Amino acid sequence: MTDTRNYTASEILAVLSSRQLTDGQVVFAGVGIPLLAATLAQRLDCPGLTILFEGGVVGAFVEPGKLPPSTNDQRCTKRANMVLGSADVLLLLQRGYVDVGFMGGAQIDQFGNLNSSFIGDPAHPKTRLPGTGGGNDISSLTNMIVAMKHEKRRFVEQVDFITSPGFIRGGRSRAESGLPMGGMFRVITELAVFGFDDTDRRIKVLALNPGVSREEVQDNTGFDLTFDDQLGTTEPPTEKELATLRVLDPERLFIG
Amino acid sequence: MTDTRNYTASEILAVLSSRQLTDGQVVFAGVGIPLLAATLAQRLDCPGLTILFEGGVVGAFVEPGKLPPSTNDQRCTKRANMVLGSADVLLLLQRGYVDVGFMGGAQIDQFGNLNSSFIGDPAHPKTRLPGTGGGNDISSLTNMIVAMKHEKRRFVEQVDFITSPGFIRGGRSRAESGLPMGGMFRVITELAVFGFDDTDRRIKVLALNPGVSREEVQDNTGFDLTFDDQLGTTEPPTEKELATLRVLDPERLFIG
Amino acid sequence: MTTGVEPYVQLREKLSKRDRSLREKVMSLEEATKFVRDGDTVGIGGSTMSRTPMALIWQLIRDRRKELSCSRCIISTDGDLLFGSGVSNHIETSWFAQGILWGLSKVMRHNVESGGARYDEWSHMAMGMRYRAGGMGVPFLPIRSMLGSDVERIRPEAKEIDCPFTGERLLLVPALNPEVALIHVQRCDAYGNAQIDGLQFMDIDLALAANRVILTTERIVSNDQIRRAPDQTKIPFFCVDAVVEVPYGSAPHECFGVYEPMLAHMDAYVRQVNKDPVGAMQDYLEKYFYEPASWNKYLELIGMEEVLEASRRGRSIYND
Amino acid sequence: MTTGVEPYVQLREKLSKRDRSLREKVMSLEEATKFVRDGDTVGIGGSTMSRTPMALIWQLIRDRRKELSCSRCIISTDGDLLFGSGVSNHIETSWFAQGILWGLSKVMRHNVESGGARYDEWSHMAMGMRYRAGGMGVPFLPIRSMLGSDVERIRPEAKEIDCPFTGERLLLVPALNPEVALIHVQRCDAYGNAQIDGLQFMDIDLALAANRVILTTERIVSNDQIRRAPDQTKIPFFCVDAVVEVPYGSAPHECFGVYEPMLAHMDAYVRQVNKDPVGAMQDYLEKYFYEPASWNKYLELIGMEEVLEASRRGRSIYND
Repeated sequence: MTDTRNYTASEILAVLSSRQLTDGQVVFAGVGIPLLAATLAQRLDCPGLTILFEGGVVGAFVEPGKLPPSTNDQRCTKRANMVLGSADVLLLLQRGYVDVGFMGGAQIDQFGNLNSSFIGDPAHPKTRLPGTGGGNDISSLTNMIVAMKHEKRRFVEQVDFITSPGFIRGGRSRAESGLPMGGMFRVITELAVFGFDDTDRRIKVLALNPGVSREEVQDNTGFDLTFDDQLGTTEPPTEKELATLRVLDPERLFIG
Repeated sequence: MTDTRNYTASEILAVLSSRQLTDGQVVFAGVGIPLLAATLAQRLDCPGLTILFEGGVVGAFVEPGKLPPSTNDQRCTKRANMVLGSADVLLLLQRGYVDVGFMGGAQIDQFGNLNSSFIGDPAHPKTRLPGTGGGNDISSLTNMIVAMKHEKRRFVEQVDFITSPGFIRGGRSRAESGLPMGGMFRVITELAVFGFDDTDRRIKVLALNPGVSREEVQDNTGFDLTFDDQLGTTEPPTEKELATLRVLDPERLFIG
Repeated sequence: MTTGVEPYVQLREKLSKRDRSLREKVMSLEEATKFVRDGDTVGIGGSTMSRTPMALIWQLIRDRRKELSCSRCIISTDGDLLFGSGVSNHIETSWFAQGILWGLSKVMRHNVESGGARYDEWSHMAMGMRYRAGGMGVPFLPIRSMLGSDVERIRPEAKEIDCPFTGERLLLVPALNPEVALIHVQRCDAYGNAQIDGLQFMDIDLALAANRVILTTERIVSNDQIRRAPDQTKIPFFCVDAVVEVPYGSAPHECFGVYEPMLAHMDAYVRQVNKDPVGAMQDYLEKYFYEPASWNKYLELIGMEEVLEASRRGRSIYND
Repeated sequence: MTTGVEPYVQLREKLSKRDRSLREKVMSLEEATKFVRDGDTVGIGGSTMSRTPMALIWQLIRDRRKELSCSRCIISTDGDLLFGSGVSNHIETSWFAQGILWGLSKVMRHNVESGGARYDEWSHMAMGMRYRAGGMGVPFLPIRSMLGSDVERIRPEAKEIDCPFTGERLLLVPALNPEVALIHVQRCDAYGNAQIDGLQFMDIDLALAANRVILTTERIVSNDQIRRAPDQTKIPFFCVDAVVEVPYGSAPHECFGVYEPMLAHMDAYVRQVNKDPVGAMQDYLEKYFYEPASWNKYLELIGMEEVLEASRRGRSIYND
């Protein structure tokens, strides 16, 4: 495959995210790209992937062309293994049945904290965003993969408001806040794949996406980035990945 | 009806207990006489009586001749309005949906405390009894009717062990123990009907059963009894009450 | 406004006064919403665009109720309509938007950013545990999320403790016992014994927690039918105060197994109110809420074509 | 023995190591009981004489497991057999007897009064909240019973607090996370997705709370059948480690909708062991537990007549 990109930003986001999942895992997926990416993984290399949705769905099997407009819609339940209360599906995370939480993000900072609540001062916000939903619970209780658009205003040094905790103020501050388990594992954007330093817990670039330079990532980020010593390049989406993805979302609701 | 008693001790126990219930009430009934008496009331004057069982049954309708051997058996559920988890049916009491708890008793004291756990010192018991079941929960959370055999060893000044709390040590001690709601309402035996003083919370005889003297009640009681100023006499079981009761328990499992 | 945790004795007092007897309670929408008073705390069943008790909200808006303090696990169009109509000035929830297809709610933004209304944010699980505590008759439940986040920081109503068993940090979330709950179900009997198919969201806890419950239902079935499968009953009759049969009672949202969301109507609605969250919202309310003579007339405005298409999709969940 | 509340990190560690993938796990009784180790805490599903996982207990007794610390909401014949066989020396429950038809358990009395075994008593709701806390991943839940009673006094494992919201007295009961749960259901698939008809008792909380779960089932159905009605699944496959198909797996107790208790066998059993809770119990175990070559041979000893009569009564719940 050459550098001639035959995919959209959302498509590479979905494909790269799906590759982060492993067969046999239990993954809690948010609506949009996470749902699509988890379903893509299930159709390709992870037939035994168990997908949970916030509405109260365990072991979902989303039908091609019938993507749900939210994870609280009946479409999420078709051919699922179990349907239960929506608080109860979140309690499964608290008990520890879930390996990976997988969500989108509106704004993220250097410690992987996510903001989906306020732009500006929460007391007099410039913009009141939708809020946490289950995001706070998921990111408090398990290992997280976040798939999001890469823009300077979305990648900031410190979020205006920690809706879903990453590593809080870095170091051991997450555990000291009462969150001994989980934390940010990967952030996937259309430009790069990110991990977090084991000690100071700051974000770092693990791999650049095909045709993307260090400068391009840095230019689209609101703080100074660290690049991993073994900085890699991600494999571009394969024809099979793209074809499967497009069958799942024929109306291009989420893949743009 | 004359004094020629045409009923057993268990029969008058069941009949008098059933009369304590009011149409429209929600009653939580234990197995044996309580279940039978609640069902009798439902068949006679209280068609709108809602009966709950510990196994997780709401709005039961026990079939004649098919009395369940415990309140955790499937027979309790036939034609019920709802079946739910057994902790959840007890939580209905805690939330306050239940008007009356209705149980049998092995041993009772002057403050209406019930013992179904130990005879003798709990550390080295002479007899290890079955224990509380839901008894402690029911008597902690609602107004209680207790139906039991009247014997001196069962009516004691102070129980060896408070399994199901009545008024604890009398006065305000129940509320001060963290139980602000409910308490003993009536105790029914084959000899008499008992209530509790509003202030000191000691048991007192409200009415004697037909043909029973004060002395007979006192002789069968392990402490000095108080008799109500307006001491009455209970109406004997009617033919209709007895006939209906005997249809419910044709094998005389519980009516002796 | 939030009233804090209700003392146990007061909560029990309210419940003891409620008529919990087995009795028929079928009535009209107009009669049912009389159970809601100005200023009440109101819990809303369903989630996002699913089993929203839309007919009850429609009626409350027509009744021009005031200062309702509402809560829901996740709120969408119903939150817009409650704020936009002036019926509510306070909503407690975990997420407030139209859903990913339509983005932010401009109506919510306008009302909250202008200071005209409050949106108090809790995590989704915290909302669930608050209703559950309310339904259990306890003042709080412990959780392990929200800790360390700003969601916790702006909610002093929740309290951190060190666990007396393990020493671990925990958050205690306060019980939520709404004065009234509004819940839409697929079927119930005349007494209020309700069966819910598919996603139940937080409706069972909400029904047990509330001091009064109004049910709307796609259809009223016999008590005999309920009694033939009592393990399918999800809400017991004695926590229900009113039953209203309202086919398509969640329109334009979905009702599991009966209809999916009415997407064309939702599209048009969002386009309209996002242009002008005050004036265009008033026009929308005028046309769809205040003017129709009945709920069926409202459905007529949504249109036969759309209702039938949504039904076709809704029923298809059982085509297997 | 009771281990107290397990620290959260340790509980999560155990679960993270468990294979929770979608995989077939059908095996024999002999293989399934290998998931139980000497000294384990064991949670027992069902209640009293209903959906008792009797085949698993039968196999554990044949395996001559030792020092199991067992818990159940209400225990009956199974408790006798666990104490009488020496498999268990400690039971946590709310009630321990044969049921009202047969009175006190002389086997329990002998073992407890002689000091050979411990019966730790909790209220029924407390047992439920302990499993529920365990299933929720929190160290305790608050309740409003047991307070002021001697049941509380002899259970220092529970802790009183003054509510930080209301000042009310509450009892915090510690989470119970058994190492293994034994649960019998009407049907499940090869992965362990289980459907339970009728009374569910505390089985759902127990399954979520336990660190391992062994299911026996009247029949194994296809995963397709489960997926056609996912809202009927009560236990999700990922908390199940072993699935064994054992028709009449609760005999001589009942299984909702399939069979009622086998009363003649129960009568004979109680008469026998009450005469001599040691020697006669050994004779009973010898004849019914150790000697039969298989579970089906055990059923043969109970007898075709009795099994069919119990089935007739059991199925009659649906004759309406």
